[in-house]
Amino acid sequence: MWKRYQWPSMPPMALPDDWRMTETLCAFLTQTWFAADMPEAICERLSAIATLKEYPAGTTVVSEGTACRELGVILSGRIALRLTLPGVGEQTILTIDDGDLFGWSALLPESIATSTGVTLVPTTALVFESEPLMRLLAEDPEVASAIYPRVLVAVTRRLQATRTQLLDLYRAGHDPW
Amino acid sequence: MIATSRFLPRADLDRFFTALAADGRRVIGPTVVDGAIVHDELSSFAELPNGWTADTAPGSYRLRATGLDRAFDYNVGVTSWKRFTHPPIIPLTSGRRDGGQVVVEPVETDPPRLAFVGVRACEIAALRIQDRAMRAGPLGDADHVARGDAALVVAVECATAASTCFCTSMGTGPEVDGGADIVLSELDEGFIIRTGTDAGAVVVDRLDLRPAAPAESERAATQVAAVRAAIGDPVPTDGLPTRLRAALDHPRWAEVAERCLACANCTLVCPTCFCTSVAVASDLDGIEGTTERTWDSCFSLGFGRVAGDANFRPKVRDRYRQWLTHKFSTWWDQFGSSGCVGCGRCIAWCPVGIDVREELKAIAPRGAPSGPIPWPLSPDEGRAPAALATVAPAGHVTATVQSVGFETADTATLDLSTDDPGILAARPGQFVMVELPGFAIPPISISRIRPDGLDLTIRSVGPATAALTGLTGGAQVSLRGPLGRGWPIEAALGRDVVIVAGGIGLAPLRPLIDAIVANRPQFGAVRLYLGARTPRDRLFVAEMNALAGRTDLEVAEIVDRAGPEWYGRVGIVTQLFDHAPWDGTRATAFMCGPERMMTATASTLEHRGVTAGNTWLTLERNMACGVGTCGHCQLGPFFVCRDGPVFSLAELGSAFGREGL
Amino acid sequence: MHDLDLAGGGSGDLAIDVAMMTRVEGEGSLRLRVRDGVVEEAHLEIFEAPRYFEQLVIGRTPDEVIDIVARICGICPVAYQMTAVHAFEHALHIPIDPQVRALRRLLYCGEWIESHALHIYLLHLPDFLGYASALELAKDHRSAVEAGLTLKKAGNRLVELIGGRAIHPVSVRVGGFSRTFRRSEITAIRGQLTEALDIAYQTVDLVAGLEPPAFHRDSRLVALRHPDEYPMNEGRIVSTDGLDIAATEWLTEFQESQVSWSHALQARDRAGRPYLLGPASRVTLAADQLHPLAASALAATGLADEIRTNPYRSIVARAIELVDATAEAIEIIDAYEPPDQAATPWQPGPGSAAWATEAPRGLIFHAYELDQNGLIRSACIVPPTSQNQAGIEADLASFAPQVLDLPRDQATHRIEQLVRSYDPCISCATHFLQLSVEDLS
Amino acid sequence: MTAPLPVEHSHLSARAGTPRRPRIGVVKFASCDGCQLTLLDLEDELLAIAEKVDVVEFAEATSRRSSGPFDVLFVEGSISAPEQVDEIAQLRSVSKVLVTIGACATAGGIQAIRNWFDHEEIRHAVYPEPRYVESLAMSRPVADFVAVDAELRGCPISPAQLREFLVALVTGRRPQLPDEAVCLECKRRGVVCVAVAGGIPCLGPVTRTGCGAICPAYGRGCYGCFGPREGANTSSLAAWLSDGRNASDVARLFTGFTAWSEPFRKTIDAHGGPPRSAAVPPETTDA
Repeated sequence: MWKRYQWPSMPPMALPDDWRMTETLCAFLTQTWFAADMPEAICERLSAIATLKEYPAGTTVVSEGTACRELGVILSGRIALRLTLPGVGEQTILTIDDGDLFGWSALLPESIATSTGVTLVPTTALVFESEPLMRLLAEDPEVASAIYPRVLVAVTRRLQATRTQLLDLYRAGHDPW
Repeated sequence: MIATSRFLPRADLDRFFTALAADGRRVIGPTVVDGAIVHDELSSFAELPNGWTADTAPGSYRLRATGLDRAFDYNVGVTSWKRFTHPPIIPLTSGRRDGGQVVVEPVETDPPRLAFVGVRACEIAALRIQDRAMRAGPLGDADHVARGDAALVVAVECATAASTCFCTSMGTGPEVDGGADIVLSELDEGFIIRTGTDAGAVVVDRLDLRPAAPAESERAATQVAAVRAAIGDPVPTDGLPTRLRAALDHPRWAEVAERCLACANCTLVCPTCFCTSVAVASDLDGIEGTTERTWDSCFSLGFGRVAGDANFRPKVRDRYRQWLTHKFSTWWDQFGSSGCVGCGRCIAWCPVGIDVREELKAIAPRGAPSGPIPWPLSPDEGRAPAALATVAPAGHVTATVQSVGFETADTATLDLSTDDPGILAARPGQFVMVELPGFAIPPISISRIRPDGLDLTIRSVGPATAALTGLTGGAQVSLRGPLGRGWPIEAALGRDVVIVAGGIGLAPLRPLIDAIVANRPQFGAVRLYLGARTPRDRLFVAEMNALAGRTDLEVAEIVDRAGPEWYGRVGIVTQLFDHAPWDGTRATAFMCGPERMMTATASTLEHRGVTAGNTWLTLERNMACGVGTCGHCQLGPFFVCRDGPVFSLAELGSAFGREGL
Repeated sequence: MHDLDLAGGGSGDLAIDVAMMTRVEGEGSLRLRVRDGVVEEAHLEIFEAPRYFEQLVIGRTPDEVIDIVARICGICPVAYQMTAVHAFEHALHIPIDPQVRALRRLLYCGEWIESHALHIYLLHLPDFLGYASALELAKDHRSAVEAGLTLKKAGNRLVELIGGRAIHPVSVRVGGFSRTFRRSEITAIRGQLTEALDIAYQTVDLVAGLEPPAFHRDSRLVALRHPDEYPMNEGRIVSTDGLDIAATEWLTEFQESQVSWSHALQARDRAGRPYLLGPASRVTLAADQLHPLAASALAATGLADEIRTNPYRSIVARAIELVDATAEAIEIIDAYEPPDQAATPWQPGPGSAAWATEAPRGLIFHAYELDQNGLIRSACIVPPTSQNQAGIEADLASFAPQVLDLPRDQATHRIEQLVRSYDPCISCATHFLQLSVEDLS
Repeated sequence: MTAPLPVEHSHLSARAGTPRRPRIGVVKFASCDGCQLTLLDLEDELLAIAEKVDVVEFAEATSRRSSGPFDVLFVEGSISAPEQVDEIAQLRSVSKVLVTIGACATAGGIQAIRNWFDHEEIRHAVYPEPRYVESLAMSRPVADFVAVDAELRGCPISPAQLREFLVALVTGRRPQLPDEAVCLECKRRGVVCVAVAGGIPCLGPVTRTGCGAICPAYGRGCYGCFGPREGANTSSLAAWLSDGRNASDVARLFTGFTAWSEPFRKTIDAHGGPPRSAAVPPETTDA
């Protein structure tokens, strides 16, 4: 299960023939930490409005400052979230892997992406259109109460990553010797 | 044993001095200098403070003529006896660095044969307490021990009580029972003299004195009993250590910090405070280099300073709390007794009259809560088996640099060769003090242990580390060590292993990784999580990639920030395993990195089910002596250099990550 | 920044501008203008920033003043402390223990030794031997410079012993000292001084053998004179032309004034005449009071008259005083017995204080008014250099014609050397001085 | 025990590393020359030091002159005249490491007492024709005008600290210049505390160490010539001293050679300002 870390490329997941069926998508989803302990029913209701997408390495899945219409859960692969910093140029501030969320801006009213997401390796993700997802979340409190905490985890990670970069933990300073 | 009491007529006191001299001793005793009673070398009875006493109060000390012809009607001298057993400044080493060749030699101490005359009950306790502290640790403080052993203690029972005395509360006096070679009780017409040891008897027998009359002994007893009554029991000592632990966040700490000058006088007059610093000096050519041990104090800002401009006790509140809790609480953990003997010097000699008795009453009064205890009562509890160094650390060993390899722009690995068995007995997680004569002496973690030497991976952040990383093959350095408690590898046998490293923190973990890889079958799943600032700042890249290539362990790395050229992970190190599927309850974790990174890692590991007792980390502190005698690296009850630098979270308890401790 | 610049000029003309005098204490510049052999301008400007000491001491206690006025000069702080403390003790009628008086003379000896050794070896000797500094001199004559440093060190150790530190000592208090000194403490330095005495002798030989430029002038020399000791802490103000007044009466004979184009107050006698202070003046006016060893050393040089008339010989007078101060210091140490108390108790109160002592570079005068609380109401501090100023410039004017035929750099060197021979302590100049031809008229 | 020097250590170690001797300059502003004299007072080391470094500017000691560049420039004196403002800026621009030496350069010096008073009044009091005197209304530390890399405190600086600084400079290590209280040196020396045992007001607890605790050793209170130490708790000391002493006497204690340093200045202001005479400022001092 646990992938030994070898970059830059990881094997794309092999898809079975029936991969379009809701229960199959649900099965994929529950393999990730995102839905690991998610009730079957909720998982199915989510999968019903989801579509499976495959991105070759180097695909821009979200674009900073543009409207973000899709929320994605990575099934396999890796996406770099990047900002263009004045003077520094393009910096990767966070990478996300299996089970991580991208495009959570899609759940916000203005839906403007706060960073650019680029796949570093061939990546497979379960993607939700924002309208049906918002509708489902509005109608189905069970799904909502299952989704939002997981979205918060994704947001928290972003904050933590930004914070550690601000603290610049490993920097060298004067020593007393 | 206390032999029969004899009587020494006042007129014969000079004979007593002569007898001490005949024993080959210089007499150190009380005398009046610059308006105070100080301890100095005496040549005759006449130099004693005959007819003088001192009135003490918070922030005040005044000599007063008593009109009586008595020599010891005062309580304690200005300077404690530590001036003679633990001198303010002593030479430690002299070194030479000529070309690449380095030799460092300790300065041998030849302790003077002294007789301390006029030692009070509280001061006997102080001598014992400081002696215990200076004998502790892998090496102890040889100079201190030698000086203490060479001294003859002539005690005097107090006949008066100063307003600042509280020996009764600390259980150290006023009666003298044991710990003295000779005990005097002063009466108007002379002295009741008892011997406590054979060394004392040798001197007293020379005097050929008549036994003391029962009435005389009786008067002496009454005299000291009156002193006990006069002092009373001013400090609530029962249960004080645990009450203080519960009061670490008491608002009074901030209040007293408003008044406290952090001038260090209390610690310098304290008869048990032993903290010192190492001062480095060198000649203009940078060839001759010497080090000295000088009195220092936890009240100075510099005392808590460590790498990265960090300071463990930036606020006066932190420093006062460190002093008080150490004296009355953590001293018990370290040395099995209180660090205070109730002599009252810190009260009288505080320039703004802060009274430790009042602070104790305000911070930890009787009946105040005594729990929860923020750290284990004894550092021995929960200590990993066989975690302590088995071979005594080597003194100054000259090692030769075989090669220097730069890991990053500012970090280099020195490949040192030595055949010193002590050094080669190093265990993963231990460190060595690395000296280039003339430069400050940094503690450096061992980053590889080889049959013929050590690797030291050093980051150049200051002159000393810059000089070390600037060395080339053939150059020499002087090593002291191996020091500290290493990684308790045995504790992980048969278990999964999780290793989390941040930046330079990978260096002390590398020998652990070596050991585990060498004994791979004896461990369960082994996982390495490596964090670095940027891709360029990763250490031992080739080695780690090789490990990543192995099928029997898992390696994941992540960096804080990266450009588009980096295809690896970016984020914080915990991200590598916060959703990993492994079961923490079967794992033993080892981590090292910046304190913030370790606190984050600790909580993630906890969530993954790794218990505090199975989570091991190594702490950075300002380690100056390396053997637990200088006091710099204290953290709660621990000396990081001696009890650590490796600790389990269980051992550290709430001391871990607490600000200002 | 302050590089030497030489303006052009024909024969009989000379224009010298030294933007910054070197090897003097403090900052000053030199300006000389000669046209057709006539000196138009001989002008030594001191551009040390003013520090207003006479105002800084207002409202302070006498003991505070002793600490403050020391900071007027880092080279001769003892001179300021001694002048002030005696002024206050005189005004408040405070008797001084003879041993305290002896200790103070010992302290002053230390400063003389340190200051004279500094000037002879580090500042002035390079002039005579043609080096830019003692550091360069040391490359060729290391032992000589080391000897000078040993001598200087002895003086510093003496000031340290009694004052706590070599610069701005701390122990001088009204009534005595801040502490007593055990005899053993004082005698501990004797060996160092006997070594210094030998060097002092050699110094006399060394500097007496130096070839000075020929220069003869008959200036008015002023110094203190004491009936039974070489002038230091007390005496009457006397001069080569018969002046003889109490030290407290300085203001009746001399005065400070300011001219419209000047930054400065300068001192002259009330007739407007310049005068000169310092070793040459003291040796001339108190030769009979020199320590026998110094007196014989002086006699051996046979230069007593030249010292009076040729400023380039002042270095010899300075060396003679090195012998005197060192020999006296040893005698004081041998005779020392600790006083009963460190200082005579005293009560603050109103009064008028005035006193003069002999700083290494010459007579220094202080006057203070004490208010009803015993605090300073007003102060007048006249350092030696501001008194020497007019005299130095007069010497410049009369010496200038002699250098007209020299190459300009040599001429400049000679002129600078002349100024240095007075060991001007410009930092002392709480007052600026500036001179121009008009001012002389 | 040792304060990290505000100098990037690389500057110093670079000095040691470079084959050529570091170019040293010594300049002064408003001061008494005592601190630069301290360099000449290192009698035992002076010639050896001169071989290790290249003294290119030191007007008091040599006629060789230079206007830079300097590897290390020692600056004595406070900035107290108009032209000095430009001069220090110019010097900074040609100096790699600028080190202020002494109370004048680091704190404004004793002459900074004038900062509390009316400049014109003081000029008139000393000079009959003050309009010809060039000075600023305030005497201020060098750090108020340019960046300072390191400072040696004291009035005057300590020869031992100067020696330590120079040795560290040429050997490329960090100078050990403790920022702790004078009390530590005092107690190490075994001096009986003049404040506690003698009731003598002493600034030792709030003053930076380095002098060797000279004043207490000579039976008097520390007068703070090394200036405030790290975290000097002057308000607590002043409160303790005020007990049985009126405010102006407390201000008097702090109005010394580092009076203008912030902690001391605030204490002086909190206690009624510097001492003045009961009488109005005197008339001019010329006869």
